[in-house]
Amino acid sequence: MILGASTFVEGVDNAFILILAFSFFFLIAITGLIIYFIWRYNNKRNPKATQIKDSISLELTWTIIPIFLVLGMFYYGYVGWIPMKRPPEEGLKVTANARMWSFSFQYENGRTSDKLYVPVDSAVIIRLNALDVLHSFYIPAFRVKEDMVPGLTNNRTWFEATKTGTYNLFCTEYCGLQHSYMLSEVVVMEKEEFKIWYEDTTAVAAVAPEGANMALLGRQLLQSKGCIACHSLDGRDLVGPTYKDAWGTMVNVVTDGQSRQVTYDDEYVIRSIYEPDYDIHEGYRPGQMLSYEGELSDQDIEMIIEFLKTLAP
Amino acid sequence: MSETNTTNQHVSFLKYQGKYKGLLGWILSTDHKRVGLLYLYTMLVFFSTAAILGLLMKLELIAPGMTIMGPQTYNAMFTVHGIIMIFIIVVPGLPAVFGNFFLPLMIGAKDVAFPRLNLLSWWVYVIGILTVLSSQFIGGWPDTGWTFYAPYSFRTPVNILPALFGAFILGFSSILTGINFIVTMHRMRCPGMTWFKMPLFPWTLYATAWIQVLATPVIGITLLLTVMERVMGVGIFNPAMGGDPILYQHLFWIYSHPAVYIMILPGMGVISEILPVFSRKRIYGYKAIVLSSLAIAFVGYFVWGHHMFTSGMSGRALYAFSFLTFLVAIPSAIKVFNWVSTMYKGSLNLQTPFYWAVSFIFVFMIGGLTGLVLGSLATNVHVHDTHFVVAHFHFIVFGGTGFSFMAALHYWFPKMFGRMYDRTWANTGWVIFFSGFLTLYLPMFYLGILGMPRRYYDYLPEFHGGNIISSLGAIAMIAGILIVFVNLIRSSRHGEKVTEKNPWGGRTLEWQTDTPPTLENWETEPTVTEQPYEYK
Amino acid sequence: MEKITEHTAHVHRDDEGDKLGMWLFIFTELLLFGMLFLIYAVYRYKNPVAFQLGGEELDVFLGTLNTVILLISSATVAMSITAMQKGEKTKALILLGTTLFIAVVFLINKWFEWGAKIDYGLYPNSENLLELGHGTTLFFGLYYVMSGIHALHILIGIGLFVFVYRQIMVNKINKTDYVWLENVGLYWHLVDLIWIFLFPLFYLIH
Amino acid sequence: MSQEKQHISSYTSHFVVLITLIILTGISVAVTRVEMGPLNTLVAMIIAGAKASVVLAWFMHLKFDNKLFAIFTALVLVIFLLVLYVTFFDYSYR
Ligand code: HEA
Ligand code: HEA
Ligand code: HEC
Ligand code: CUA
Ligand SMILES: [Cu+2]
Repeated sequence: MILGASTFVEGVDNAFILILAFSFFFLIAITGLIIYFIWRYNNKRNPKATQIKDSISLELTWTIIPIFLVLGMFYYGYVGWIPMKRPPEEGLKVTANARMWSFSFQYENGRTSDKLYVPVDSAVIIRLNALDVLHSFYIPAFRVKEDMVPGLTNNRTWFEATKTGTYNLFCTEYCGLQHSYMLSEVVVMEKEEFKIWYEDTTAVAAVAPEGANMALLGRQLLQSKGCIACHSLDGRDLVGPTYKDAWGTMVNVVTDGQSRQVTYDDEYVIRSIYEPDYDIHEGYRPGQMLSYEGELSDQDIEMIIEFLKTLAP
Repeated sequence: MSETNTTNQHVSFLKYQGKYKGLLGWILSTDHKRVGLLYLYTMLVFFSTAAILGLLMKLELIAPGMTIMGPQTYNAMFTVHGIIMIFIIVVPGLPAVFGNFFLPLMIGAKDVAFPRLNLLSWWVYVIGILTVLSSQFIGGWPDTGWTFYAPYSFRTPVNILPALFGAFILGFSSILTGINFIVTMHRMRCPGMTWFKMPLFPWTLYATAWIQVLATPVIGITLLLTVMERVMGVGIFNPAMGGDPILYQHLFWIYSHPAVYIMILPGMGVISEILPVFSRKRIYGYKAIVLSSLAIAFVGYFVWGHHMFTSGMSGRALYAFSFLTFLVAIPSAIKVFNWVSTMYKGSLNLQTPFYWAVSFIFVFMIGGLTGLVLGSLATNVHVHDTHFVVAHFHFIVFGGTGFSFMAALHYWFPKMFGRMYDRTWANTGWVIFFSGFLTLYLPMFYLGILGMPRRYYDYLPEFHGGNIISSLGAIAMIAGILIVFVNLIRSSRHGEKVTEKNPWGGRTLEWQTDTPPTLENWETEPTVTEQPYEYK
Repeated sequence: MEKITEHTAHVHRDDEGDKLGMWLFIFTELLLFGMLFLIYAVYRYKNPVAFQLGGEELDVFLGTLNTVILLISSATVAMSITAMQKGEKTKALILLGTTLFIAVVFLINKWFEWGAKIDYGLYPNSENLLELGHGTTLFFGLYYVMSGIHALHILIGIGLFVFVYRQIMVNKINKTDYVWLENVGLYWHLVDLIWIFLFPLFYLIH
Repeated sequence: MSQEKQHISSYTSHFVVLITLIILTGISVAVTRVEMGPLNTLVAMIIAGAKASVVLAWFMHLKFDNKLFAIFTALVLVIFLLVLYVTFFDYSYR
């Protein structure tokens, strides 16, 4: 049918084709009959209708045969689906975190990324974790979809990719303003290649490489952590205040119900990221931004601040 | 009944003068026929509004990126489109308009059982609509989708209280109509009309009314709890306080799945009326059709989980729901088979209502059969929450309920207004509408199979092709609907006059009274001796 | 000749039909509360311990008292119908008045019960409650919602009783035409019926 | 007009029903003092069910009215219980 690259594809597509075949059969047969009747029995050709008595046996026939047909469809759907619910014991374990409006993936060795990197031909078990509202984890090419429900801790799904390549990963549960931009990719790699990626410790290093451009890294962090879904870099007003021309200015905030003014400086940014609901930027709603405590280190925030400085007026 | 009086005889219900004149004479009238028309006019207004929102969405989707609006506007649009279409148009739809107008006529009664309650339910309906619309002025259009899923519905910065509360009020209107109809059918059938001599449209209204009575309170309490959650923070659906968002979905669909049968059953009733009349032949399988309506209403209560196959429910619940979903398809299949058999060896009178009726069967089959794809576990996982679902329900809600609505309008039009529409224009409108419809929604199935999620303001370039075709279809369809509506509206005032009682040669009671009917419907109370649809 | 200009096309009397209508309305109420019981069942199943502890916080004595008086009020309303059927108007009015009185007493009891809880800091979204954990939050959330909606029904019932009382006074409701009284009675029994389940679920089961 | 002959319940019968209900309430309160684990819930629900049936049959007159009302009430209860049952397909196996 369409691009398929996991072990589930066969079961799903078989059920699909079976049901579609039945459907087309009934659709074409019945539509054909209707058209034939219109042609054959219209009142010019057939001025006098013949009255026909009901027949119980006929009614029973077209009740019982469809029952068997739908039972068949049910069965195929069941068979194609059951493996999805039976993840193997062994496999690569990844936690997928979803928040408005970005995914991030966390591996067992601590490595995190905003794309899902997986090895080909091996099971990947994904723990689905939503931080704020419902999201859904959907990879069309793998025929995998499962909602990410806040508060539901043991929710998981799994798959085994069969072809290398890059595939789309969508959020399919409506989650607010940027729902349609909440997408990512799955990169399926050869096993060795994946191993190298997985053990590439430079990416998890707590210390930024010497001499790297801090501001540039900060910019990348904003991208990969999904900040720019809410904070624009060009002055547009999204869910949160823009970063453009913000650094160093005075901001009106509400703290504990009191209006006050603060300077947009290191302290303010750090607090805004760790305790977003402490100061509420006037005109914005509390509860939208979640704390990034534990997700962004002080070092990361330093980089972000370096970048914000470049946007100062 | 001493109330009958000579002065009102042979004065059509459209013309008679009561205590109030002009507009007041309508909005304060408890005459079931006037109430029906009030609903019709209200729906026309809001249907057009929501259809325009639909068109704007299609224009936005004609190309990736921003075309004519931003994401917040788009999200608000599908929400308002969905709320209006579901809660204001198709749920009350056929029962409120044609049920009110024709149920008493078809069972030989003078009015519904509680005429004042009936008028009240229209008023409640209008208040509900106004409440929903007031959200524009109190905190912006809602942006949660018509499903109001927790916990987004308590987190969205937009104030969705008016929308929730409005939908809650609309539920009352629906319940009142349901109660009224059930009592009417139990108590007011004319002499000789036993249950199995009742025509099929009233039968489907009966099944529908039961769903209205037994399912609507569920959405009522669910919406109310959501309101309380937002206002007071009781925590019942809020995961941060221990609540379970999946339970919200259970409750929502415990109502909303039976609600889809509220939408379609009366439509099926209309088709069962039209086919025998235009085939000059008794309906095939009268009892089977009756029983299948009741079966749909009953089994329909227990399949709600098929909207939640990927929600994180337990596996066992999933296959139980999938199984039941397949069972509920059987009664629909029985109906289709009986309808087609009714045409066999008939003498088909090819008129506009008949065209709408057969095209109903066609689009309903596509909608229903793709429902089977959705009901099967493996395939649902792939197409859930994609445009495949959007296509399924437009085919079946718009195709099913919408087409049967149009069929009903063209069928009963002469009886309601005492005038006939221009048949050539009516048929032209139908052709354009029908082809526009297919062009609009068929590509969506394909997009869904490719994996384009629904409620997406923007999409990846690979989905572009299907969207272009679909958007063009929307424009064609609007042209078709304009022709149809302009023709009907013009004809209701200037169309050729109809005075004969029975222009189509129907056998049911509404065709035995004056055209248009008088205030009390009958000069002498009718009696019934044979089955409906007994053509000789 | 009001009748000619009357807009109501046709008004006829059908007590049986009116009662059927009332029953259908009662079904909607049953399902409305039914769904609350469903929510209760689910959360109780998920948080058995917290729900038991929550139940112990509630005052069994007040609950039992309210149950008993509500039962008595149900009996008096039923008896007032009997009185009406027998044409004993004064008796009917006294019995109805008693019901009305009891309904008010029920609300007063509720007021004190809620007041004590609220003073204690146990109300939706209160800090005390949130500290007690998810299960307890849900228990009290449900407690307030369910007994609150029930109290709302009592309030509506009081309004209906006042209305019916007046109707009896002016003989609109009389020995031959008392379906309004019957229907209000049915409504009141429904309120009682729901309390019959609320009571053990919240106050008794530990 | 369409007024059919009505069954009139006597004051005594209402009184007896009331006493029954109060006794059942007493039993229900007393039984909770006995520790029976999960059975407590069951017993409490059975007693509540009994009370409810009494109210339905006598106070609400189902026993004497048109049988249709009783049938409908039963149907509604069946639907509710089935909905509850089906919901627990999810929660019991999650
Ligand atoms: C009028 C309204 C209506 C009706 C009647 C139906 C009818 C059916 N629906 Fe549909 N449905 C909706 C309105 C409706 N639906 C809406 C609005 C949504 C989306 C809600 C949202 O998320 O916003 C939805 C979503 C929806 C889903 C969830 C999709 C998802 O989100 O993942 C499913 C899944 O099972 C489903 C299934 C069915 C089935 C099996 C039927 C069956 O009843 C169909 C029966 C009909 C036939 C089968 C065709 C006729 C028969 C024949 C041609 C004979 C041959 C057939 C056989 C041998 C079986 N529907
Ligand atoms: C009756 C139901 C109904 C009808 C008729 C329509 C009509 C249309 N719908 Fe809608 N739609 C929904 C119900 C309906 N829709 C629902 C429930 C949703 C889901 C919302 C959500 O996700 O929350 C949805 C979502 C939805 C989306 C998906 C948004 C997304 O997920 O990204 C789109 C996309 O283009 C769309 C388009 C259209 C268009 C172009 C039309 C029309 O504009 C086409 C043109 C139609 C006409 C020109 C009029 C036809 C007239 C009649 C049939 C009879 C008149 C009847 C009376 C007067 C009572 N609709
Ligand atoms: C879901 C939307 C959302 C996301 C994602 C988000 N924020 Fe915010 N942010 C907000 C909102 C809304 C505010 C304003 C309300 C407030 O002050 O808490 C805000 C405020 C801020 C502020 C204070 C700025 C000001 O002008 O007052 C900073 C700094 C900030 N966010 C940084 C970040 C960083 C860094 C990230 C990513 C790691 C991020 N935000 C992700 C919504 C978001
Ligand atoms: Cu996340 Cu949609
Ligand atoms: Cu459904």
